[in-house]
Amino acid sequence: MKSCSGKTVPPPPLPLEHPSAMSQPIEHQFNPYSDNGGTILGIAGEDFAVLAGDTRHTTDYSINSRSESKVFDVGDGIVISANGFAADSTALVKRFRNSLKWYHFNENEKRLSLSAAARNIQHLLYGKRFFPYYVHTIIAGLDEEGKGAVYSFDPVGSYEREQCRAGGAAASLIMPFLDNQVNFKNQYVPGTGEKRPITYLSVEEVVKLVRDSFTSATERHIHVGDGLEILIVTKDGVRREYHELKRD
Amino acid sequence: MNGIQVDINHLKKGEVSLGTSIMAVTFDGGVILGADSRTTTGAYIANRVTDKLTRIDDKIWCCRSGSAADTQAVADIVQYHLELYTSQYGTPSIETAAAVFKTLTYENKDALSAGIIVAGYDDKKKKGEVYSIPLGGSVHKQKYAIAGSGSAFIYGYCDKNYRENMNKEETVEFVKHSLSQAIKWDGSSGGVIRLVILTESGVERLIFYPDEYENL
Amino acid sequence: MNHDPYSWGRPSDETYGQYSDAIAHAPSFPKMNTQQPIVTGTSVISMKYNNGVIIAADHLGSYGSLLRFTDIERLFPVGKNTVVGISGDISDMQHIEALLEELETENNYDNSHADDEESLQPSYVFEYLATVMYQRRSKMNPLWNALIVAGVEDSKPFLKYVNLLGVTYSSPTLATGFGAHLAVPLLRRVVDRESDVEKTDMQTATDTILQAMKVLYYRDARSSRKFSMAIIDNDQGLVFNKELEVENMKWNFAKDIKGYGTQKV
Amino acid sequence: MFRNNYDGDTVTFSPTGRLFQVEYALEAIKQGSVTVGLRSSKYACLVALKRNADELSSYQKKIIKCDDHVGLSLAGLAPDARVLSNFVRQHCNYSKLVYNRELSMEKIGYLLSDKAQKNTQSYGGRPYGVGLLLVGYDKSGPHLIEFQPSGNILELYGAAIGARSQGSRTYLERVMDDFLPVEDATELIKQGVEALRQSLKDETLSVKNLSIAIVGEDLPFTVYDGEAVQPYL
Amino acid sequence: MFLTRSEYDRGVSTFSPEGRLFQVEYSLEAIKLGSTAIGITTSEGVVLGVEKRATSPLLESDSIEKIVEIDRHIGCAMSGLTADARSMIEHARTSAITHDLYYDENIKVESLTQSVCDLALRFGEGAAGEERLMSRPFGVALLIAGYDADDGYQLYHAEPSGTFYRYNAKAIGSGSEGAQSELQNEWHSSLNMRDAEVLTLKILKQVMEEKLDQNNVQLCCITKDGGFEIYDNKKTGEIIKLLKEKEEEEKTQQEQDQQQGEDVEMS
Amino acid sequence: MTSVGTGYDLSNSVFSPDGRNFQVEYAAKAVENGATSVGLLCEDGVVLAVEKLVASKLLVKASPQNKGSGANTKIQTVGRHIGCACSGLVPDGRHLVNRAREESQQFKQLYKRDIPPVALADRMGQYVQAHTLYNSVRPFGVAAIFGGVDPETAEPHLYMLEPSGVYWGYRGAATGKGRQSAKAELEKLISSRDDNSPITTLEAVKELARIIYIAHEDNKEKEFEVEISWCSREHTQGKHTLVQGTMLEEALEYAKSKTSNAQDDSDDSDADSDDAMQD
Repeated sequence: MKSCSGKTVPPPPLPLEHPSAMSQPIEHQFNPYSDNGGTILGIAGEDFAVLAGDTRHTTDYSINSRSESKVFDVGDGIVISANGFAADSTALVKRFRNSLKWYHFNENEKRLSLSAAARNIQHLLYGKRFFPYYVHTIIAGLDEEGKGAVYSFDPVGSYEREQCRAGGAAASLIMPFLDNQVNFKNQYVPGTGEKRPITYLSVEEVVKLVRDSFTSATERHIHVGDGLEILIVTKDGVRREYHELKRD
Repeated sequence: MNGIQVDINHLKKGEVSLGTSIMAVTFDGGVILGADSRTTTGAYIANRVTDKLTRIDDKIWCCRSGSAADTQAVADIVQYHLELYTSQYGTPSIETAAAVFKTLTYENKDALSAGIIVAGYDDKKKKGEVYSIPLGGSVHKQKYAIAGSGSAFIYGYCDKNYRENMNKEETVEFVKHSLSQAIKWDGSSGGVIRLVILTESGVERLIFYPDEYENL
Repeated sequence: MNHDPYSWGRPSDETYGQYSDAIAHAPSFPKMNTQQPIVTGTSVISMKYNNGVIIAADHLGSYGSLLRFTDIERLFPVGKNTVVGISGDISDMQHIEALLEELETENNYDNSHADDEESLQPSYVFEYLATVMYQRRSKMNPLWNALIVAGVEDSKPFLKYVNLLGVTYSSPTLATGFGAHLAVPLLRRVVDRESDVEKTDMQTATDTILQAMKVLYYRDARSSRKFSMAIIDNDQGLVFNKELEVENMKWNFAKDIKGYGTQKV
Repeated sequence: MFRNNYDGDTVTFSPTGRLFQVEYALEAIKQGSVTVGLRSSKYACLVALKRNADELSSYQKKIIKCDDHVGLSLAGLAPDARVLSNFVRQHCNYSKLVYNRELSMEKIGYLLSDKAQKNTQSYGGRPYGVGLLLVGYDKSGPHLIEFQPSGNILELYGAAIGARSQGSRTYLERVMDDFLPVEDATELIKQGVEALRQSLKDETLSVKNLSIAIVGEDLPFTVYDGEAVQPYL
Repeated sequence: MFLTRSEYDRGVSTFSPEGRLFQVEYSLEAIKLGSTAIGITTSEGVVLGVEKRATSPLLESDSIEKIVEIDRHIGCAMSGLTADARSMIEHARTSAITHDLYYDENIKVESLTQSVCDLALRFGEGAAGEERLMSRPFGVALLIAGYDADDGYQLYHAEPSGTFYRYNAKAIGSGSEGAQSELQNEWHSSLNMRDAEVLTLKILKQVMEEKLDQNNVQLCCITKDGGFEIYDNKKTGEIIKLLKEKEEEEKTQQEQDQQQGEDVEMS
Repeated sequence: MTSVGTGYDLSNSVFSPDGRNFQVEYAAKAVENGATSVGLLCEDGVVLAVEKLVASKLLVKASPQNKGSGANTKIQTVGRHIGCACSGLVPDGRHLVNRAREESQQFKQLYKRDIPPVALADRMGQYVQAHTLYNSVRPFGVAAIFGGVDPETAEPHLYMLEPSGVYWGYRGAATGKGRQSAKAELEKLISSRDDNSPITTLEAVKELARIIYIAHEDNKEKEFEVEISWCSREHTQGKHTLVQGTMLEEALEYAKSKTSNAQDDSDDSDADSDDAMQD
């Protein structure tokens, strides 16, 4: 959850009181959450956007599945992924798909714009503010001008349009790399001390960055690996790429 | 689902508990229910001649373990349901009686502490049936069932000595021996051994006093 | 859009759910739901092969460390080509069993194609169970189980998992509980990728499952020797064997083990 | 003066066991413009005549999509059809969400029937004043169902409801054996349009007033309006 | 005829033998008692105009509000029992801002109209199966005009029965019959805004009992960039002036024609 | 009906001065105008059959492609083991069966056994009777024949429930337009047998087909179909199942041969608007 200072902190545990009449307090804790690992990454280009995720699904030290997709093409040129607690992720994506379906019914088959999708997802998330979906959500697509766009959300719906964003288990590993490689942070024009000017990357470059991010994250994070699924949105539609990752 | 701990003692302060040895055994021609007679509040024996064998229908009885209050309340409600059932549709099957017990204990598992054995003689099928309903509210049809705190000590004895198609006398002996061992090793079980025998011919009660069973 | 003026200007029910006034009527004690399992069943294991799926589970109902019930069936056929394997709390398992029975009965209602085109499929059964499991966890009143739904749909093997949290996933090999740690590595030695499924025939798969059940019996302290195994084969349909036992165990080497280190006698 | 006492509400039987309010509701269908439905072994299709209020106004929507595999056309009170189509949408949606399953046409028919029946047995409400033709493609193939405000539902090969629809029905009966085996979607639509023509009076079909929908195995429910219907005129 | 009607016209949920719901049909009559309202679409925007019938010289004519803003891109004119319109408009506004809240975009004009019509239906079961809300239909009709990116400039007529039609030009209220046939003659797709404004006033003038001036009519327009805008008296006055000039022109033209001795058919 | 038109027949739940509840009687009229349903209690189960009037040529009919039934099914199932055939207002019949299904489910949830037909009859009787007590509802315009094999006792049962809420057990039951001739035939059939040669479900399937054909004779001008279902201890394992395929064909052949003198195949496809609710 984002706090005003921008730090990410987990939601408070739900307090469960015990009747004092009990001879001793009994642990009545059912923890409705778990962490199912995996990591996701979205990058916006000039006229395209990609959203990628690994296909490993874990609980603690077990690999539940090596081939569980978590990035989805929901139609209207929108791709979505919610990473974290897998049951919430599934539920959120399901609800969003549903919302999209009724939008089409009610708005006479109108295409849902990415910005409208983002606002809609905010409300899906914030609607469960006090029992949050424990997920980091990213959507990607093209904006109304045809420019690539990525929106990312915290578990309770705070959202922002960004050039790139990593989420999930290895987010902290990948994000600094992206800062440097996409937004050219700490890059200077050789010899001058001037900041390297920001330019758009091509699809090929972006896909390369994504693959590098995931192979590296796979090396350093046990909850990342097995397979990499990249969805690429352009004006022609959504394309899927799949690459193997290490399975160790 | 990590370590499984069963908490059978989540009783409220001062609550009366049937820390118990109960069992029910089918045999050729019927079923026998048996129980000790001790009721405790902590270490204090609140009642030393309790009757833990409760009539639900003419030939459907149950053995109660867990909280005395809970099990009495549940038994009363089941009795009510089965009376209603009988008046509308005739004699209920033992399975139906067990199902009503299950509904109550399963739906209220957090509020109740009740481990129950339902046993009866089915006049239509001409045989006895036993259903065990442990704490969580699951139902298990068994040839014989043991339950309560004392049962832990006689799993081996019963497994070794139970035979299918025993006659009534053999079964009485089996129950008597089993419960005497349970009472011997379980501090929460004691008093007399009560038996209820359900057969074609009806209901028969037996009672054995410590002097009789202790020196078997 | 809600047309009741009373609700205008309020957060919409569709998005935020109905306003709950429960807090105003809250009792002084919180309601407590299932917070622990009582009688439990251990692992269910399963794998795909080139023409179907195999699923197995033993017959034990443990009561803590007491191996209390020894004849519990934990594999439930639904329709003609689905088997649901259930581990975890047995009372909740019986509840799910009743739900599945209702599901089947209702599928027959108003359905003239109930026996063929509109028969229950594994994916329907799975989605339903996943919905129930997630709804219950979201009410903080979970069904304390992990389930595997195995079957054949459109001639292809179907295998999916859901647990008390509503977490779902699919893989060519699946196991719940202890099996996830002990059996899955063994199963993955035969089928690791989806592409391995094609190369694995029913015999190989059966042998692998039997082997895994044996290891589980060796190593899971809450397991029993007797178990059931169901094969859902695209051609043969459901083959359900409820009378299996772990066989050909190796204990002989025990005689060579003396002491725990340097001891020789 | 003849005064019928038994037709004021839906909870009163006439001495002959009839429910007049329900029968009057059936009349409302005849106030609506005609719509035709038919199905072959591969496809099911709807054809409808749209009405406008006057020259400068648009034409009233006659065909409503309910899910990828099902849609309907209406004759009678359009707002009632909105209620019912939303009802179908919700149930299709529920089935998809909870069972990952497309709701079968048979179940859709029965759900509508049960909903309509409620309105005919309790005081204060009224029967729906709309007839529907539902087409869909489910696991057991294409289907066409006629729904009536009484709650009766019929599965048919061909149907027509609305003003002067008898002409279309007679036509469909006559050519039933021709369109049943039709394998081509376009061909089926053409038959539908021809059937619709049999019920026209002063109107001529145009891109403005003709509405078409088709559904089949690899063809999700699709509505054709405006220029898209040109080939069938 | 009247007798047979009267038996089936008491409840909103009673069908007549012909399958009609008279109460609903009567509600449509209520609109014919209302003041005239006109809407005209052009390729540049939509114009709405209403007659403000001041029933008393003591009435502050500015306070008569028969054209209202629903959202920046949608406005509406009403006729009939205008009191009923208040809740419809509040509903419409709520729909519009709710959509904006949930989707960060302007609501489509058609969706807004549908939403208003769904409310109008609530003398019976709601569109999503909700309980009935009112015991009679509304007695007011709306002309809803607006712009959205998908369908451009649009004009809808929403009836108490819960049905709506899209129009190029539409008149409602007491003068609607004459006005509508006039619109049918005059409307064409290449009208510009000025033409539409003048045409609106011209028709209003024809159907109004009072003499038309800037106090007893009101105009508004919706354009893509300017959004909803109500014309002030000055602007209306200018258009009235324009109308007068145009009429003069036509008059002289006619006179000339007559002088030329040709047969001119009056429309 | 002497008091017709005196006003006492205008509302449900009102007695006329001569103690009649007219609305219930009128509801029964709807049943009498409905298509015929019959049921027969057999030694090893029950068999139900209904007459289905074919209002239009365009209706999807029983054909080999849809397994001899398929579309427009009339007989319904409650639980797995009880069948229900209704005469009268078809949608009312669905309402009734929906309620029966709820009762069946509820019974099973509590008692863990399939609801015995007698219990269902009792509960449905109460529900239908309640619809004669209030003026805010109308009585059911259907009579329902339902039966099945009680799984616990393995005994077959057959009941008929009428719009008033009254129900009795029957050895053979008939309702709807052709009930008179159907009853006569059922009586003949039953009295021709004794305890030594009880009628079996296999025979009953054929006999009921014949009875429907006979019952239809008063209504000859309309085209019709026969739908038959059965619950048999051995043949269907107690489950309620529609009779389909060759078995149905044989039954229909038998029926036709026994009534051949009166068989005509003229189609009359015009729907009768007065019967719109009836079938």
